Amino acid sequence: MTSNLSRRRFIKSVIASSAAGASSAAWYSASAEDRPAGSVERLVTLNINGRKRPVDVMPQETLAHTLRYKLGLTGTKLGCNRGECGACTVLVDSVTHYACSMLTHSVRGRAVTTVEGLQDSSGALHPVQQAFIDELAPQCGYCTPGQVVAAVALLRDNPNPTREEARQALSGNLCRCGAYDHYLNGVLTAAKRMRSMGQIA
Amino acid sequence: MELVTVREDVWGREVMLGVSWDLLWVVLALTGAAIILHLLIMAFLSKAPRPSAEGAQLERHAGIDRGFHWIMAISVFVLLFTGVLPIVGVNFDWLTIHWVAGLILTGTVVFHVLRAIFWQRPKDMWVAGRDLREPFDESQKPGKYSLAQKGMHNAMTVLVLLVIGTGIALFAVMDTPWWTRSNALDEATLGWMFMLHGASTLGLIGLTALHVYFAVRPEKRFYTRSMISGWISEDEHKSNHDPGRWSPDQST
Amino acid sequence: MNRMHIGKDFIPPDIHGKVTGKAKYAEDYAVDGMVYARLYTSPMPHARVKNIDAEAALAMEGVVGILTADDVYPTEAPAPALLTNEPVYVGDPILAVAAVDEKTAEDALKKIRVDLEPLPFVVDPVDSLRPKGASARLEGNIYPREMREMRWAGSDVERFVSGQEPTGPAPTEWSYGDLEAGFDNAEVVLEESFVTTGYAHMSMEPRSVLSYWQNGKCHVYGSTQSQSFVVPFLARMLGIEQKDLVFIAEYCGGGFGSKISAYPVLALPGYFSRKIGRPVMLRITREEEYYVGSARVGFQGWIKAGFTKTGRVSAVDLYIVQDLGPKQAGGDASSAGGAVSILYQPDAMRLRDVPVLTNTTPRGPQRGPGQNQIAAVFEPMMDKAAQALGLDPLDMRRLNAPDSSATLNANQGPITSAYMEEALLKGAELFNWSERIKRAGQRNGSKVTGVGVGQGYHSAGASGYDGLVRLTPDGKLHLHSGVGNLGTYSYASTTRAAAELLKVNWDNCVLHYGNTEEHLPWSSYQAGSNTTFTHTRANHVAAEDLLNKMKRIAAEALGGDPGNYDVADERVFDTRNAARGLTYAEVAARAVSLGGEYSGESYPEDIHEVTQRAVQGLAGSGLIGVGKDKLPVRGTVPGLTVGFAEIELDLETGKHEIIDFLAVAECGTVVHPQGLAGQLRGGAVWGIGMASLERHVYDPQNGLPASVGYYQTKPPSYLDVPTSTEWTAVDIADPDNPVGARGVGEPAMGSATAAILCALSSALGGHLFNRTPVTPDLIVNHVSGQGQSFDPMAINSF
Amino acid sequence: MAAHDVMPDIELFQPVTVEDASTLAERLGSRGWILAGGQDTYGWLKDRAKSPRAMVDLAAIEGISGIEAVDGGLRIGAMTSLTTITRDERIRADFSLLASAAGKVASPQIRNQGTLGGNLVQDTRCWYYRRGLSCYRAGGNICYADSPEGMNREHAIFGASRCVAVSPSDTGTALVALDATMIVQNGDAERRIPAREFFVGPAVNITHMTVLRPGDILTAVELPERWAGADFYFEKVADRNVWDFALVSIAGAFRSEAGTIRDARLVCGAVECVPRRLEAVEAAIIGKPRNEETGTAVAALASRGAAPLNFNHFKIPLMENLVKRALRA
Repeated sequence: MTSNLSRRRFIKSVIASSAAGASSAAWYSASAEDRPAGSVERLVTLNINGRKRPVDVMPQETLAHTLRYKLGLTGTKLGCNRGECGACTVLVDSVTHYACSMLTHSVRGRAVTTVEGLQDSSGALHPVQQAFIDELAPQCGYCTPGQVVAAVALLRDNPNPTREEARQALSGNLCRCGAYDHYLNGVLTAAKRMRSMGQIA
Repeated sequence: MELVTVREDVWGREVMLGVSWDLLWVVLALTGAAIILHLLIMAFLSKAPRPSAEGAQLERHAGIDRGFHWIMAISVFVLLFTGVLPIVGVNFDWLTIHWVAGLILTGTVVFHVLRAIFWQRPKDMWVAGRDLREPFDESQKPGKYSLAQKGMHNAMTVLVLLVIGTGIALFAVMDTPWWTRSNALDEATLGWMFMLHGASTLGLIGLTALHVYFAVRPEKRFYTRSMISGWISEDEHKSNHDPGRWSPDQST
Repeated sequence: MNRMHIGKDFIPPDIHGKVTGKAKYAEDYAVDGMVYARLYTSPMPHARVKNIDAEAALAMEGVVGILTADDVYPTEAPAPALLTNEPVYVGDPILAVAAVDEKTAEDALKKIRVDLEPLPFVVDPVDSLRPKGASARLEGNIYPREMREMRWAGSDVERFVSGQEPTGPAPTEWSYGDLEAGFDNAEVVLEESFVTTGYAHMSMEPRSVLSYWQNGKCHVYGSTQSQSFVVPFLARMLGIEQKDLVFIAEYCGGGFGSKISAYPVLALPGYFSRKIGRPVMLRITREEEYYVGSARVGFQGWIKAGFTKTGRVSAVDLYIVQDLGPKQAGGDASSAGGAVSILYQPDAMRLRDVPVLTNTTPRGPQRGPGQNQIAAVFEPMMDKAAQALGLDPLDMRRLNAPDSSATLNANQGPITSAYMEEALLKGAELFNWSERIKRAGQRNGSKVTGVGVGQGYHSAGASGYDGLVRLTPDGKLHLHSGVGNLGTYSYASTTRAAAELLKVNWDNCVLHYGNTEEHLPWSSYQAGSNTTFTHTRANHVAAEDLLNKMKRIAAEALGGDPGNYDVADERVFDTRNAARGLTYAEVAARAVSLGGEYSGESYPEDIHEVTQRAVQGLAGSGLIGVGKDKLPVRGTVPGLTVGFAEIELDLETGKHEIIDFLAVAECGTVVHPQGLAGQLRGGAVWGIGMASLERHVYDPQNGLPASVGYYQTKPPSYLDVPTSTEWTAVDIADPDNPVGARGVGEPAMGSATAAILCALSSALGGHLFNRTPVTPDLIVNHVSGQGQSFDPMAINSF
Repeated sequence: MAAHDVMPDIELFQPVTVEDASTLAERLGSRGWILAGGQDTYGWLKDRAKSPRAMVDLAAIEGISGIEAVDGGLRIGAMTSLTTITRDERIRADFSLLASAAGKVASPQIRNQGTLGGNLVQDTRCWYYRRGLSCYRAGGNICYADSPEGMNREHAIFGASRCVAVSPSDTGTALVALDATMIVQNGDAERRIPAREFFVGPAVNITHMTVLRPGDILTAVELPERWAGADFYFEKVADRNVWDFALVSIAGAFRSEAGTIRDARLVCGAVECVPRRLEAVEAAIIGKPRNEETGTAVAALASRGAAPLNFNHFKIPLMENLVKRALRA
């Protein structure tokens, strides 16, 4: 599109919006029929844990909000809602992100994996989850989903991490109980098991 | 449109932040309108023959006063520009220039006040009853200063003293070579200081514009000359002043 | 002894939900018609609410109602209020508003006008003690168990802030022995002034709460360390009978002392829900968790300690000004005194304590409240004394180490048992102390090696609580645990004492916990490291009751004397003829038909009303074993730990790296190795936080907190702790616990704090900062020879 | 007052061309907010400390992320994630200084989401300002940090003018040392701004940390060949090793010949509102070997003219030490 065209459409939308009053939603409906360049639709279909999930998403909505309160995926925890703890860590296209600090509208067309999406079809635990149980990694457990997701991401990138590499990879996940050692033990145990499983397969 | 801007203080209470700078445009518009109006009126009025600048030169302003006037004029302009340009979005390192110019202005004003009180005749600027007749009575001629000049001077005096006073108070919240900033002024007082500082600034902008306008008007230009070279001609004196109230000496 | 469960790892039933995300914490619940509450918190450190204008907010679409102090139970200063008309710190909740969604609720808050009149405030206890100092509350500025006004003379304040022996009056004091004689016998006498900043708990799960009313019962989904212990207090807060409270706290995302019992906001949705007739969810934000989530009590103090030629601690004179925040708190000082009295066994000791209120975050117990602050102060002094006496820091500690004959506190009371020297020796060997200590002070470029050992103590056990177990006709052993699930897994591990006695396979055990409707017995609070000792006892007692009942049932059914019967392989059998016996399933079935005490129709009177209700709820469902723990206990139950640390301190950046850390537990028999390891390592992480990271900063000019989020409070991350932390345990049984166990959760932190501070000190040639946290700027200032920027005794500035 | 936490009503635009983004931003003026990775955005909005009406998300725009070679140097799209920068082979090979700096930002997840542009234009971390107080930087007429008892441990020791906030950007420090050029587009017009002029202090503009104005979009950063493959040093000293901002950071670039320094850049972060170039030190080390002696000799020049506040005079020895280390390494 040429920027002139879009600019003209934009001017219209501003008129529409100011006419539509303060509420953002109102601005939306008002500008819906002739929206400015790049303004977003609210009804979107997300790819969550391999499933298509249609959902009505406000423009300002964070992914954590959508997951927890609209899709009922409460495994993604809100520890700080400021990107300072990692309890809301999810995978977006296999990369770790703080779901509290990204907009749901920015994951349209991308694959989102939450802790609920890690068990296989039979419901068997992911090796990381099993290893965390065997190492008694969680204490209070509130940071655990984030730790699990971060560990899974690491092992996809690097199936044979050193303890130091694991420590760096998980460093965006706070654990107030201080179970760091146990999580790292879990990561290394899981890595070993996954490698041996890989060899068998 | 608000006259002052308000914000929340450290505890979330509403306090005055200062004058609303939207008023800047109002002031500029009003001043402009006044000047245009005056231009039109003068254009329609029949022009009186202009007095000649020839002949004996009578002293109107002593050198020292002219010096004072121009130093003050420069510092006021510097202060206005350094103070207002950042507000309208022209960003530069303005604060030091601003307060240094402020100190110069303060110094000159203090000097002028002392000189006016002890070595000059303050009542030259006093608006007496009969001065008020000037606009309506052709025959009523002023002494050294016309009613308009007195008005301009006295209004300037009030505003300059106000802007200087608040400016000096605001030194408290600034780092200078002599002291570091303190929070001596609570946020409400600070708001008042900034409001008065800003309001007097707006007034000065208007008055200065008018002052400059009149200074360049053809029939008043000889006053401007007198502020540069000090003298007016006998003819100019005769046609604009009442010799009974003001009879200057020959300038040397 | 060959045991089935004690000393062995197991898979706690709640852990699966934790790794899969299925675990439901309070805020993960949602019910029909639920509305969302948000808090309006005080912008001022101390103020009086003159007027609240909520008209505009209530008129908004989607706003359901507001709750103010007038709607909730009244409180008397300094008890923590639910909502208040006299906010006493920035962030103190004044009112709550409920709406159909959180955004609307927050929009509504913006429209509420709260007219506040500022009142005098103070953020540093010493400033409150000054002749013209402000009081944190209208009722006074100190709280020696009651609110009072107290000021010092100007000269007292000056002496105190200059670090000299305090002359200001102290409202509380205890002592034992001849202090003067103690100092006279001393070869070395040290005097130090110190500051330990009290910082926020900041548990990972903010204390969100959901409440609704159904059939006259109030349902509360909350986050608490304890389960049964909360019930009476929460019921009282809500003004209802205990039987009308359904309390669900299946998971608790961390507490560390800040969620021991019922805290005010736990009752807020209950009140709000009753007022507006809708279920109310109160999601607490991270910043709000900082405000209402409690913090450690801060210490400003002075200490004088005498050491004999041989290195014995002969006398300790301890003076502590406590920063209590604005509300009820303050056991820390006497706990600190207690810790000194047991860890170093001084011949004479005195504790003076000035508990001062400040307009900062409310304080409460935090992992080793008192004991851990003083560990950070006294342990580095031990090294300083050792240096003066030419002794090895470890030997210095061995000389003073408490054994089972140790005494503590003013009354010099006895303890159950202690093996601190064994702990020191075991750790020293594993850590290779004698070699490492030689490296202390070694320079490598800009880095210096530091080596330190630290000790920790906390009383770790109580008694007199109830146990409840049940055998059902399907042969399952049901273990009812009133213990809260705070992340230590003690709710489960302590029930294994019952499974152990009854010789039941873990697979045949069913755990009930985390919900009053699971029929849970009365329990101690899950704090003070006491659960392991206390509830292995209670479970043992209940199991014994069940065992005896089984024998009686068997004897009745099969003849003979109950004394002839024993149990094995989930069978009760005649020891004279093993073939004659009943399976547990059969016994349970018989119990049901027998009724009476067997199936819980009747029960002992001395069990707590909470347990009585639980038994009533279970009556007729199987063979009930229930009882109150009346086993003997000869004294205080000590939980002891030692920490060993080697660090590398960079003198140019002030940063240090912990090369190795070893934690040693002296907590009797190890009940749950993995769980113990978790506590020791977690304690080490907390110790690192206290020693060098966690901050608590207030601006004295306006009472605003600078550290309200994680990136400001700075809890340790993966990269701030050692890559791996070692641990071991002495594992000598305590005589007063049926399985030989004592608790240990809290001291594990104090010993780590101490070890790291001692290591820092050793790296700096024995320099003591006498302050926590020791942040890089302190070290850089010290090394560069320029003074520190803060006033020596200032608190809440780090 | 409330501890706000949920995203308030705000419009979202996800344009696909820089021109559209620029037009939108210009139209919106102060009501608009340019959204890159958002890691400095959502806190402001959730706290309601800043209340723009609309976000212009740059994520969907093609051509402003990714790394390409340009005459001896590199051109890095402003929307390139910090993780990409830390891992890119070309950057690691020729401009490892930037890779190191980017690798020290916040936490892995934030580096995955956060962008170079966002890290450069992020706002300061002065806690008073972040609290939403109407201080100078927020358009008021007071500074709470630089007050008799202000808690200003993290604040400036140089270049304070009423406001004493410091630059929080780790990559900004590195880019000034690399003489990078910021490419800024406004509508169809493009401006090339030297990194050093990109950042502005309070004396010149007390409410903005960069020269960007409504309608400006930072589209790319160019690293000139000049420093490609030079000797680099980066160090960030912070309380915590994750999720923390520098107490002081240093970025050094050195060209040596026959054992002596021919050309050098030394830039300190977190000591001033802008990345502070240590020109006196740079000048003093030309022609000297890069070693301990040189470092010790020139360190004091680094802090000349420093004006510490109540709680931050530790920054003086700290930055001197970092200069020594940069020259020692």
